[in-house]
Amino acid sequence: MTDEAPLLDVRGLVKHYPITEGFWNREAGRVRAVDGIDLSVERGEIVALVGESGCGKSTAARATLRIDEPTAGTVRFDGDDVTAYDRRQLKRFRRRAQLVFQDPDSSFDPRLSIGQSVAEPLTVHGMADRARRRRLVEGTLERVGLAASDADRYPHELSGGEKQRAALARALVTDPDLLIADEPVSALDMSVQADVLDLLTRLRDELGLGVLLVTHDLSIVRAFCDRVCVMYLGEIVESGPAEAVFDDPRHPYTRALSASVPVPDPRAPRPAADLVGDVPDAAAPPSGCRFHTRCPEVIPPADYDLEADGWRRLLRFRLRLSGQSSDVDTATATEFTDGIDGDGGDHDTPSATLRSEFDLPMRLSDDGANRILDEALESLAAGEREAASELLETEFQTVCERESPPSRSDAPDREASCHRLRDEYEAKPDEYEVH
Amino acid sequence: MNGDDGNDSMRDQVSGTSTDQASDSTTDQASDSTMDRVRDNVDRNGPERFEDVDWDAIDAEGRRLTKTRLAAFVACGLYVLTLAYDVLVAGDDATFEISVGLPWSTTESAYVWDVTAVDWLFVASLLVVGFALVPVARNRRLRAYYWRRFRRHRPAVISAWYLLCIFLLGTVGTLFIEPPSLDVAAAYQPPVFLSVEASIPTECVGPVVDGRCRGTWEYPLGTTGEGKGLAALAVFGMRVSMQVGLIATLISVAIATLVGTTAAYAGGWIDEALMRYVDIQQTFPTFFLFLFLAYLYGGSLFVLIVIFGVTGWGGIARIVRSEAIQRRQEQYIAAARASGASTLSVVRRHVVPNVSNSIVTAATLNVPFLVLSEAALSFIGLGDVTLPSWGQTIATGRGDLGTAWWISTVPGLFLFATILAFNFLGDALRDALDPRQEV
Amino acid sequence: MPSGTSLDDCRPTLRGRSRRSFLSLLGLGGAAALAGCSAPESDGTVAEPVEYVEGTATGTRTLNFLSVDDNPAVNRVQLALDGAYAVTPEQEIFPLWADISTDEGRVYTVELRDNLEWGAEYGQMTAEDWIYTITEVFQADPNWAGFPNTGDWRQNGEPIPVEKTGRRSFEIQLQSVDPAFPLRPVMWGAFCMPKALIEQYRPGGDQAGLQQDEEVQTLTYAGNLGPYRFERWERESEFVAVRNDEYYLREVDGVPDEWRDAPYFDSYTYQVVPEGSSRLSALRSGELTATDVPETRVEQLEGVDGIDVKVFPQAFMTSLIYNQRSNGSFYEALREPAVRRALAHAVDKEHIVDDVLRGYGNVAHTFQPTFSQWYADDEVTEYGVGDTYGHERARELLESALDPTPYRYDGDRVVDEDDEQVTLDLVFVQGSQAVQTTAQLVAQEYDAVGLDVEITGKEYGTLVEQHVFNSWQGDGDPPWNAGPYNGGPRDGSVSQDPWDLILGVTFNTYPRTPSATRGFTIERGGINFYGYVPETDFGSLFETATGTVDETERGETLAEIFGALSAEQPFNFLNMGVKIVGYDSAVRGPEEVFGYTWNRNTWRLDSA
Amino acid sequence: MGLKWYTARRVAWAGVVAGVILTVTFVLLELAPDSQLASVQFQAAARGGSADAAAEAYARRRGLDGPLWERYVDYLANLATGDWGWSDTRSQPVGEAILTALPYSLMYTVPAVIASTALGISIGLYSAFNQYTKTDYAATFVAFFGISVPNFWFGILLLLVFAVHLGWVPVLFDAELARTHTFSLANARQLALPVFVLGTSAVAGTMRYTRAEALEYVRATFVKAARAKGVSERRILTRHVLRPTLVPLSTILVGDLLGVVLSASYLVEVVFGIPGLGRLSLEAIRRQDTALVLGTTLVPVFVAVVGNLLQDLAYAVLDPRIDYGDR
Repeated sequence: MTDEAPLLDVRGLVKHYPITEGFWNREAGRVRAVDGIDLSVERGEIVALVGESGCGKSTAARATLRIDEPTAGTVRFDGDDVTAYDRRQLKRFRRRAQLVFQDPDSSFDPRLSIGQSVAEPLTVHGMADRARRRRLVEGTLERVGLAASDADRYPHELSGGEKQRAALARALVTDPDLLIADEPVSALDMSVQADVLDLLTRLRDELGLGVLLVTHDLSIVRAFCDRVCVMYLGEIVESGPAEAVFDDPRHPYTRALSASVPVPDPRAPRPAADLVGDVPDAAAPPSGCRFHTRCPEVIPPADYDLEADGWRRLLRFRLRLSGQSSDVDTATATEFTDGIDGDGGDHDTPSATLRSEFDLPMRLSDDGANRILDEALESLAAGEREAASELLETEFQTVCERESPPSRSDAPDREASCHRLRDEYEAKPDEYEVH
Repeated sequence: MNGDDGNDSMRDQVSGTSTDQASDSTTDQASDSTMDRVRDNVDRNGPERFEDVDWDAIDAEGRRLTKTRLAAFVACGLYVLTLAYDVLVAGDDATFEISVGLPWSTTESAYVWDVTAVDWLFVASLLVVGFALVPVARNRRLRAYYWRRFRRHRPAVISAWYLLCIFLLGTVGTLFIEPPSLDVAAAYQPPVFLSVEASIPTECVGPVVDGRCRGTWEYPLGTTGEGKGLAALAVFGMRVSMQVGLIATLISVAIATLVGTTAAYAGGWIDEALMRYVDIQQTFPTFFLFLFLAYLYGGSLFVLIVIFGVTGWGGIARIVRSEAIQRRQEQYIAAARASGASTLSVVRRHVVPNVSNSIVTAATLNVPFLVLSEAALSFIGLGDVTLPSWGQTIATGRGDLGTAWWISTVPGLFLFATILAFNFLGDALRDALDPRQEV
Repeated sequence: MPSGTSLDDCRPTLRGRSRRSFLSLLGLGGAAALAGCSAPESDGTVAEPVEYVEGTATGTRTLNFLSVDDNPAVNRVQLALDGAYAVTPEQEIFPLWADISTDEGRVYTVELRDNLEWGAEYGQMTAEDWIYTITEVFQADPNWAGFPNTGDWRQNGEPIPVEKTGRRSFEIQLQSVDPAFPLRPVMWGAFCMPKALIEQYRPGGDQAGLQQDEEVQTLTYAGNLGPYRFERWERESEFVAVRNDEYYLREVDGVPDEWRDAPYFDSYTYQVVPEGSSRLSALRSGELTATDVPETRVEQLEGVDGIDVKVFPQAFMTSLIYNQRSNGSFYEALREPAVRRALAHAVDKEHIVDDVLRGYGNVAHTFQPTFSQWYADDEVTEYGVGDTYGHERARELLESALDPTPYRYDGDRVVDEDDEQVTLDLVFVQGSQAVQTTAQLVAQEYDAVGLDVEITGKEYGTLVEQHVFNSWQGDGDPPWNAGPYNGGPRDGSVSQDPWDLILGVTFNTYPRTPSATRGFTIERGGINFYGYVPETDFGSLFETATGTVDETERGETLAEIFGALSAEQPFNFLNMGVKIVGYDSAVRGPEEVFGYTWNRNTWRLDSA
Repeated sequence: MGLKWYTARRVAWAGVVAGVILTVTFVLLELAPDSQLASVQFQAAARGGSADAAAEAYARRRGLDGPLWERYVDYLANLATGDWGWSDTRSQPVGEAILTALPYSLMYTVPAVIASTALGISIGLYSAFNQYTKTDYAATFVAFFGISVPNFWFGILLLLVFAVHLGWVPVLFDAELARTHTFSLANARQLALPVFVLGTSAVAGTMRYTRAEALEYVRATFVKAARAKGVSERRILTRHVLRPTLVPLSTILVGDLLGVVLSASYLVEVVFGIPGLGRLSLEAIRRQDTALVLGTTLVPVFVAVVGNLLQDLAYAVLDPRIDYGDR
């Protein structure tokens, strides 16, 4: 790390999309796709932005380049504030910061030859000399591993890998300092992926490019990236050097993600802590820590002594009941009543029936908690869903839901935001050692 | 430079094989060797590498004209100048004449061309079409690709040749052919090789054999009830048909493209407003509107063309809009924008060319509709009766079908063939240009 | 159901060609039409209805003659209502409902027959009905019923007094002597409505109510007043009237025999066929009994079996009208009679009649057809025929005639002060092929004398609005104003758009009441849209002609007028039109004379 | 968004469209020069009367004697109460005029649409299955014949041949017969030519869409799979190609076809003398009968609205996702 300003420095970047209704486009809500993220990219560095699909990482990439205007926040490029650029400055910025897209099949205009497409940025930036453009394009194509003659070919005549190389060529041809690659290889075969990423690394070395690699694939992050930012639902939950983050993840989400990375050894036991459900709707993100609805390590209420697994199931039920859960789709009123009407089999109380129906433990480790759950289940059985929901909500509260976790940095370059990192909530190892 | 030689030979080889199975033939299995080549190229001190480009110099240089653009500017400039001359200098003259020098003709070097408002529009249309075709014309491989696909439709190929003939005869031919003139004494002459009862023509120009008047080469296709030669009328009708069809369609296409892409790109209330307007325009029965406006403003060719052009774009605009919205999602649009291209240039370079297959098809099918509409209006008696259009000739000769059948039938056949040809052409273009129909 | 062979026996008397009844045989409910047919009577006569079907291009808009008196309406109403009296081709009064008489030519007495009965219980037609219709409708102020010809019943703005002189007689008291009054389309052919019927709407001026009245729309009040009874009226399709068995003329003495048994058709139908070629086809196939034929189509019908083409002289004149108002591009010249005469030499009238009209028309030289009793051969100067036609001669005459004007000859071309060739705008009325061809022919002829002509076709209404209407453009109020067609002196009142020549606006020449042409010929005439200022004092000549009962004096004065007109050439008189009708050749009755429809009720089918 | 709400919105929008079109028409009519008025005035002046008085009487009779705005509001107010006005050129209420004309139009358009649809779909499918063969071109030619030949010329020619020379059908359309014996052989005979002319001109549209849609399915993988499984060609045609093709086709049937039929009917009705809607509106425009023009303008607007709704319903009914598997 040097003392000079980083190549790209993003602070508090926010991108909200309004949801509009009716003819007059009244704003009915906002999708908080990116909700205040910080990240930076140095020259000659590959930084990964990882997260599940739908977490806002592509939006973050596009907002960074002002392809979509960010709602708030600053983006500094080479020390200049990009968000304050006027048209002319922005255009010059476009030349120096390029974007590579995910889908090689649709990233080329089918009616233009590869050469024309690659030359387009040159034309856009005012290079009027046709022959010169041609020379540059051919040179660039060769440097990304294509033949100069490929300039005359059409996208449909190229394979996916070739197209992605051509896409790189298009991004490189204006000699940018920053490259943002949005899932550049996820549509390619494994073997081709490596080639393309190798090429990217090589070019980074050679040209001193700063690269922001947006991906959901942790395996490539580890192999090719210097630093990593983990994103969840519009926020960055952890960041740090790639090696460090994966060797010692601080955030439960990162842990869950890295656990899902396929291990080359097929005999290795597959971790069971797969993330449950989908990413919640960004239009109504969960309160407090946004991950709490899916977190395997969600902090139990202090008043009860709940065993980790039982608590997670209880919380999931509670969220379903109040319609907040991410797998809420099926949690309709009818389902709840169906659970009661349904033939309970060997369970003789409504509570027991419901417990088996909703994957609740037959008995919670804390008696007080158990009683409250019974009470709630009974009112649910009586059809008073609201009351049941309210009861559970007041009784079983967790800090993860109440408070947004502060960002903690315990090593230089490493940051994570999780309540578990606060001393008072530090987890006992058995709490998240799931079966 | 040795690299260039290698590239040339490779280009031949690639273009030889890269037709249908290109995507299969070039796979990534050769990645090792390509990586080596990368290293070579990177190490090699090539001619100019992208990192050597002095962008500040290019920025400082400002915008320069490309050759095509320069040509377009020159053409437009010339057009505007001549138009200005016509309006300002020769404006008082009812007939404005241009002398067209003919290099190959030594005796009589000046031809008179009476340039009407419609002619001006026509020239403008041809210019626009010409420049729209530049990208295709310049691109040999793309051209060949489309031609290969188009060629499979045999009748369409014949249609295209036929239409080309009609077009040339109608535009260039009419400059050298005398306009059909009135000669009531020579009315109702039958076409050559045919004969008709001698009582039908006013006076038989050809020989009368067995009480039947024979057609002559003087009027190869016969004459009308006014004694106008049908051959000349047919040729002049070509011009009118081409003018109505092409100009009006071009106006429609231009407006439709503008409105369609604007609606697709602007979205929101602009989209809503434009499309609702199209709704209204589409619901207003077109033919009815023509009737109306023709009544109001008279049925002159110019008015007719403008009415057709300005009211007939709704359907095409809808197609353009829906296609443009689809294209908007494509990543090459995002890529172009990310590389700094303005919305206008993205629309011009990527959106419009990529919806052009729909536009071209719709336009090709719009032409026959317009040509027929012109004929229909003539039939109802709303056209310009002095116009030598096929529709007018058919309409005025319809009462003679029982005796002098050729008057309506000759232009009728031309009309029929032309519309048929446009229909075949439109369908073939749809097949050829539609990327979904890869075979 | 009859077999195929018996169908032949059933063929209608209309020479077996009427497919209408043949069709009804095939209809599921065609049994009624079949009744008299499936069992032919033993004596061999077939009781097939005799139908007269006339093909027309447009239907009528109404049957309310109080508001509309155009041809389609009058033709249909006339089937059920005879009208006051008819005028024979010999210009004699033929009394129908009434006779008209006068002593000295100022007061006219109308005497109604005694057996005229309204239908729908309105009782007998009396003078009361007439007086009421005349004073409360024709002369009403305001014109509540929308009567189109209010001028007919007024003189100098004052209503013409009418007075009841008996139960069935009344007097019309003109301000001055007018020997031609019975021939004017005032009482001639006039219809009447029952007083009780009009009274329902008169007080409130309820024009809409009158228009929508069921009895007016179905002519139920017609009673025995016409040869036919209203049967049905399918708008824009057909109007059918059937024989009226109570027709009043049957019981009247002193009427020619053929009128007493009239009519000879069981039904009279107006069939609307908008497409001209379909009308001719239907005539050929026998589905129509009669229809108009354009000049250019006569040949194809001549020689067709079963069709007779008849040509009737008409008084409508086609002329080439010169714009002498100041918005023409050649008006200074066209104001010179010598120029107009020279131009008349340039157009071959015979060529137009022979080749454009295919011989169906007559060359015109003045504002009167040659068949008119007021046409005097020796007074009329002829141009554009024989020796008086020729481009050389026209050019010579034009060259000298142009002397006092800003125009002159430059070589072959007529040029203006700027040495630019003169281009004349010829505007013609679209719709008739003959007019269009004539326009092109005129352009060719003018071209031969060095005048460039540009021709434009326009719809009649558009042409009138843009070129015929003129209004005062000068400063202040116009010195005088003679209506929308003549907004004032020709230097100040001009039309909206400039023009030089108009073709296709035809003028009625009124051969029976020729003084009606006054409005065309004097400077302040109501129709003088072309800005003609005569050299002859036509105004006082017309006064003399109308004011005298002396036939000789009238004749001489009118001859002088028409002679002077032919010499002055206010416009180039081209030709008198004719009406050409194609008939089923079985039709007997129509004579090829002017006013031939007067005895339509006595026409018959030969075989009937 | 429920279907009801959707329908309501569509109908409301149609109301707006109708309003705009009526207003535009009203103004256009006002601007157009009036031939009748010109001729009435001319006649009056020629007879020595007052042209102005004639114009006044004319305006009064036609109900044109108020300010434009007043007449417009009156018209709309009457329309709101279901009164479409009085057609002055037919001496008939406008509603009655339309109801009289409508059956005549339906008499030939309905058979023509049915026939052309059936023929168009058949030719389209045939052509799609035999793309780029001689028979494909022949079939296409047949389909394009009708659209390429000028309707009116074709009509007149057919009349000459079949009515005048051969005498198989009558030249004139007998409205009385059509009204009283609609379903008779005689009526069928007099309608044969109009149906033929109109039908042939509408075939091309259907055929073109069918062909384009079918071509997509002909090459679709599920068709190839079905063929590989040995499904008979006939079954492939009906189940795998025709059925999905019908979905988008239903949209053009109501839209484009109605457009073709509406505009073609002007000419067909003029040539064959059928007193239907086309001639009604043509005559209305010609004679500048304001109320009738407005009334007849509302008809296609209504047709378009209903057509669009039907089209949506057709989509719902024929939705391919419901079922087109090979059962």
